[in-house]
Amino acid sequence: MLDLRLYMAQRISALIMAPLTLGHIAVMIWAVQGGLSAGEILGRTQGSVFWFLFYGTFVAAVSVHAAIGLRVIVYEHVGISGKTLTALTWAVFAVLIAMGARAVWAVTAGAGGA
Amino acid sequence: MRPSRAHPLWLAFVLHRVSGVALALFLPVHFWVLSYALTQPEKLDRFLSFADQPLVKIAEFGLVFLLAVHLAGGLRLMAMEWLPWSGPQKSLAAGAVGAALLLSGAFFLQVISV
Amino acid sequence: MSAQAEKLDVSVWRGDSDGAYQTFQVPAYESQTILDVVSWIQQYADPTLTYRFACRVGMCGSCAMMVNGRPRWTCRTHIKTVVKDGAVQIGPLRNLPVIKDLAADMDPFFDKWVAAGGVHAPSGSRYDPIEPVDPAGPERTEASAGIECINCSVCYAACDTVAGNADYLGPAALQRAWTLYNDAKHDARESILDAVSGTGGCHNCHSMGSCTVYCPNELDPMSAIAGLKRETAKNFFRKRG
Amino acid sequence: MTQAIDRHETDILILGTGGAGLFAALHAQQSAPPGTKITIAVKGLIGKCGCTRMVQGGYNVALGGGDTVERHFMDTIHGGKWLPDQDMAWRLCEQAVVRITELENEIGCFFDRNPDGSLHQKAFAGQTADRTVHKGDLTGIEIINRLMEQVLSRPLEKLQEHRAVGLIPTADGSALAGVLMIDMRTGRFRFVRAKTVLMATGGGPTMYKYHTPSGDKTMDGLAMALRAGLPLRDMEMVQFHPTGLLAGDHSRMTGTVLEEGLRGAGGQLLNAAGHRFMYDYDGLGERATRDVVSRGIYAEMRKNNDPEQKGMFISMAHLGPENVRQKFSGMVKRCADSGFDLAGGLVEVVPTAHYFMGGVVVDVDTRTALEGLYVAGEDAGGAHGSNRLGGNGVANSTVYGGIAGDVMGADIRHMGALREPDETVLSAEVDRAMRPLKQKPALVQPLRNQLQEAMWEDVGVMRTASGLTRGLGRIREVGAELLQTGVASDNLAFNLTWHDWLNLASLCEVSEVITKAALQRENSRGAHFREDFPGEGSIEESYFTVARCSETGVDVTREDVQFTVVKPGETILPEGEPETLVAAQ
Ligand SMILES: Cc1cc2nc3c(=O)[nH]c(=O)nc-3n(C[C@H](O)[C@H](O)[C@H](O)COP(=O)(O)OP(=O)(O)OC[C@H]3O[C@@H](n4cnc5c(N)ncnc54)[C@H](O)[C@@H]3O)c2cc1C
Ligand code: HEM
Ligand code: SF4
Ligand code: F3S
Ligand code: FES
Repeated sequence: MLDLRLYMAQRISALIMAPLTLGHIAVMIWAVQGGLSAGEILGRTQGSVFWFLFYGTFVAAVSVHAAIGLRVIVYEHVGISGKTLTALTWAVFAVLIAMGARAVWAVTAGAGGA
Repeated sequence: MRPSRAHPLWLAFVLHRVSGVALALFLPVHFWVLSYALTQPEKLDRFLSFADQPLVKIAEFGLVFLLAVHLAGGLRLMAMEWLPWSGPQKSLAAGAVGAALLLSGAFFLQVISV
Repeated sequence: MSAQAEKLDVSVWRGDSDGAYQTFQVPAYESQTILDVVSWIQQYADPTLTYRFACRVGMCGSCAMMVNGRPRWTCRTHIKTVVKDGAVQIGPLRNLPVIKDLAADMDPFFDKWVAAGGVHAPSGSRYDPIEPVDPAGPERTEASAGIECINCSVCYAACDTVAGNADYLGPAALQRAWTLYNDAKHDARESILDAVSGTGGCHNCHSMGSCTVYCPNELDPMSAIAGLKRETAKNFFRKRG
Repeated sequence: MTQAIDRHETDILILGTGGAGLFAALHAQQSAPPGTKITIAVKGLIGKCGCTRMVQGGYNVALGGGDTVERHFMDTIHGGKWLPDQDMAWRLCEQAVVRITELENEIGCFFDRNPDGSLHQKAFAGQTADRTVHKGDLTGIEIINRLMEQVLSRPLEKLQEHRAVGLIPTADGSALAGVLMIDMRTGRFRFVRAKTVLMATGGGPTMYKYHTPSGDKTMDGLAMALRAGLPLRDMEMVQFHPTGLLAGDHSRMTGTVLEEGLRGAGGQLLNAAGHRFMYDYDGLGERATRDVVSRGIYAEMRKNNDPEQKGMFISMAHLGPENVRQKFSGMVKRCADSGFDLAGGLVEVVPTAHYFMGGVVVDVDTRTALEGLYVAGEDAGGAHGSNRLGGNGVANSTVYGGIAGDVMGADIRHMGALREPDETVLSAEVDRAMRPLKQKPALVQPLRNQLQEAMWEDVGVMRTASGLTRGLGRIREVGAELLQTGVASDNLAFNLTWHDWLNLASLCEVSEVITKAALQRENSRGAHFREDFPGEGSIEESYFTVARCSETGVDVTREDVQFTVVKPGETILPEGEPETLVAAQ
């Protein structure tokens, strides 16, 4: 259930995520060294355009990526196809992007300078 | 009837699929936790201190590990598909990335357990 | 030799897709292939057993079956390599409709072969001279890598993607498409990329590699499919760029 | 019990999907008027059965570099010991040039190349030029796979796993009305009427204990032609390949070919005592021609007389096992799969029935004596005479298959309506095929073994009048017992045992003709060797045998060979041409 378009979307989103994921892990490692607290995390990220774009891009990419990934698995193992499958793909995408956007907003909006 | 398919490439595929699904299930949870930052920062704190417990640490490590495995697997796959390398080079590259990520995962675990 | 007295417990699939396994005792011999065992059952124990073979030497690709759950060519597999505790289980090829007993309907396999663009389109006629081809050139080398496919469908049966995705063209057909894509004589090379880019196309392959691992001719459809993915991806950017 | 017959109609019907059948389908599609319906029916799956697929060595064609069609022709005549129909042999050599170009340019075959990019050609035994085009040692797979794709992708009607059982003429017997078949998957009869029918079922001497052809080939075509009253020629000419694998009576691997190249590269043939015996028979040792080596091995086996150890041994180890493994990787793997070590050990070999030179009498356009019936490929007689050169088999089937397609496509233009069948013949053929279903079920395989033993012992590599006469009796015994042997009729769908019965019936019918023709030829030529007539007889007065069904059974007569292109003792090569262009080894 993958044509070239979906395939490219999945691969490109993966390529985008790869450095972001590595970056995120690095930040986490660095962050925990000082002991993790909400304030600290938020202090670093809130109001930062950079982190907004960083996590915003990740959320957009992962929503596309995981939606397509799950679509394939659902098709191959559950046998759902056609319109239902497309609807399901979009639903997964929508849930992920909505929840992700909320999280990004929570983490990066608010006080503080860039 | 299930053919016996336990060869390395097939196992790599299964690992990649399982880690992909696990990540896709974890991600909304992760987003949900983060979005508490918006309205109830204290809950995030409580969660993060909860995250200090060993069991949760192991779970956290598991997720980083999954991410590392999935990332390595994904990069291996894309290298194989797109780079005009010969067979042994591909597995070597995959091995290298995998090793690097396992290392960083282990490192991460060490750091958070300080 | 005492082998004559030995017996093998051979269970073979009976009926169509709703069938069941039935066990026969088959005398063991020194040089005996799986096909020989199946033939013995039909010739001496149950005349109604159905199976398919032609060449007996691994050239025609009509004798493939599932042996202990693994797809194999049966005429070239010595029974000793598959017997476990004196028993072996033989079923019809996976991922294809069962006609009867051990004979599968191979039409879907070949329909997909054609659908993948696996047919040579002439760029010259019988009255043109034969063009020179550098046997060691990169294109010919790439094209030749998959040319010895006997369309036995072992790879098709081994692939889990085929099992889950009825539209998926499968490893052998895509490998053939890759060969033609690299064949300088083929006149429809660009249209191959379109043929393998649809919903059942090469992008469905998860590189799980069972095709390459089980191909009895040691071919490598997985890498051929990767080649198609690479070229279609390049083309994707080219078209947009 | 009676069975309803499905009635089916088409314009052009092709039986068999070897080189001949597939080429005929493609050419018929090119030459027939638009709207012509073409049907291809085959006992197995399209392109996956028959012997063209099993071609290893390659395809003979003169493509210059000193080689000429004339030289190819002269080699073919010499190889066939002056018995070939010269017009057919000429057309074969001439058209092979077009056909190989078609295979390369239109069908898309990959053939091996020289470093300069031209086609690589090598010389088989009996050739005076490097002539054989090939794809490694898997030439047939390449040719058939490419043809198969072409056929599969065209809008032709495909009747797979349909077995032809009888040619049904019109009531007046002047023309063919159609072909009776069994849809093997359902077990139902299907009568297909057609304006033209190509029979390309590929002969196949599988009535011998050791044989190379694919399992689906059982002389059905020649048996049908015989019953339809058509003349068959050169029926005594069975080519044996000297080195078939001997893996025991219970294995289908037994009889399969160990390639010629093994002997060419220096492989030695040893008897049980370890003696290299071929030099006792011929100065060329193992490198002598197929018939000579086959007879050497056969004679040695007869001397041996040890029931436990039947064959002779081929030994390659002295050439260095690693070297052998590399050079003959396919063969080494194949032997290893059935448990033999070709590179380092000894592999037991026997002469094995390989190719059938005899066949239906046809003209150079593949037409037969029966209007509407065409025959091409191994089913047709004449092109090879008493011996087929390695590499001329696939050339023959592809050349004449293509011609048949062209001719049928043209002939159909002046054939108005489909012909009405002789219903009595039709129902007689149905009854014939259903006969075992009315008898008490019993095992068929032991009878097949019995026929194969008889043919091997009495009508095999070396023949005598008394042996042949004894063989005739044994064949008839098997035939008679077969008529009393039944097949359970409760499930006819894909009932292989029923088809085994029908296979054996065809083999018995044709075996009898082979034996009678062998009795009729009182000299030794090519593949036919009479110990009681070891001389080749007068070449100027060469005759070929013609067998026909009559009221009383099968009659075999002799007819004079017409030297239409070249007379014995002469050549069509220009004066001063060297005898051979192949560097001496
Ligand atoms: C192992 C081996 C190696 C060979 N190597 C060479 C070589 O190197 N060079 C060379 O020139 N020749 C070689 N030959 C000979 C060559 O294969 C044949 O001469 C040639 O291919 C015959 O072609 P064909 O089309 O007449 O028949 P085939 O290719 O044999 O096809 C016959 C077709 O008819 C079908 N059929 C049979 N009976 C029926 C029926 N009753 N109803 C419907 N369909 C039927 C069969 O299933 C098959 O599809 C070799 C043969 C063998 C066995
Ligand atoms: C971090 C970088 C990532 C990379 C490089 C990556 C790469 C890939 C690739 C190449 C595939 C295709 C696999 C195939 O066709 O078999 C894939 C599939 C998948 N990915 Fe990712 N991915 C990444 C992150 C993620 C994340 C964060 C998630 C979870 C939300 C995820 C979920 C999935 C899922 C569910 C699949 C489908 C698996 C399958 O088809 O078997 N991926 N990934
Ligand atoms: S690629 Fe290998 S396994 Fe697949 S059909 Fe071809 S020969 Fe068989
Ligand atoms: S097994 Fe199937 S998933 Fe791809 S690599 Fe081979 S086609
Ligand atoms: S019978 Fe032809 S490949 Fe096995």
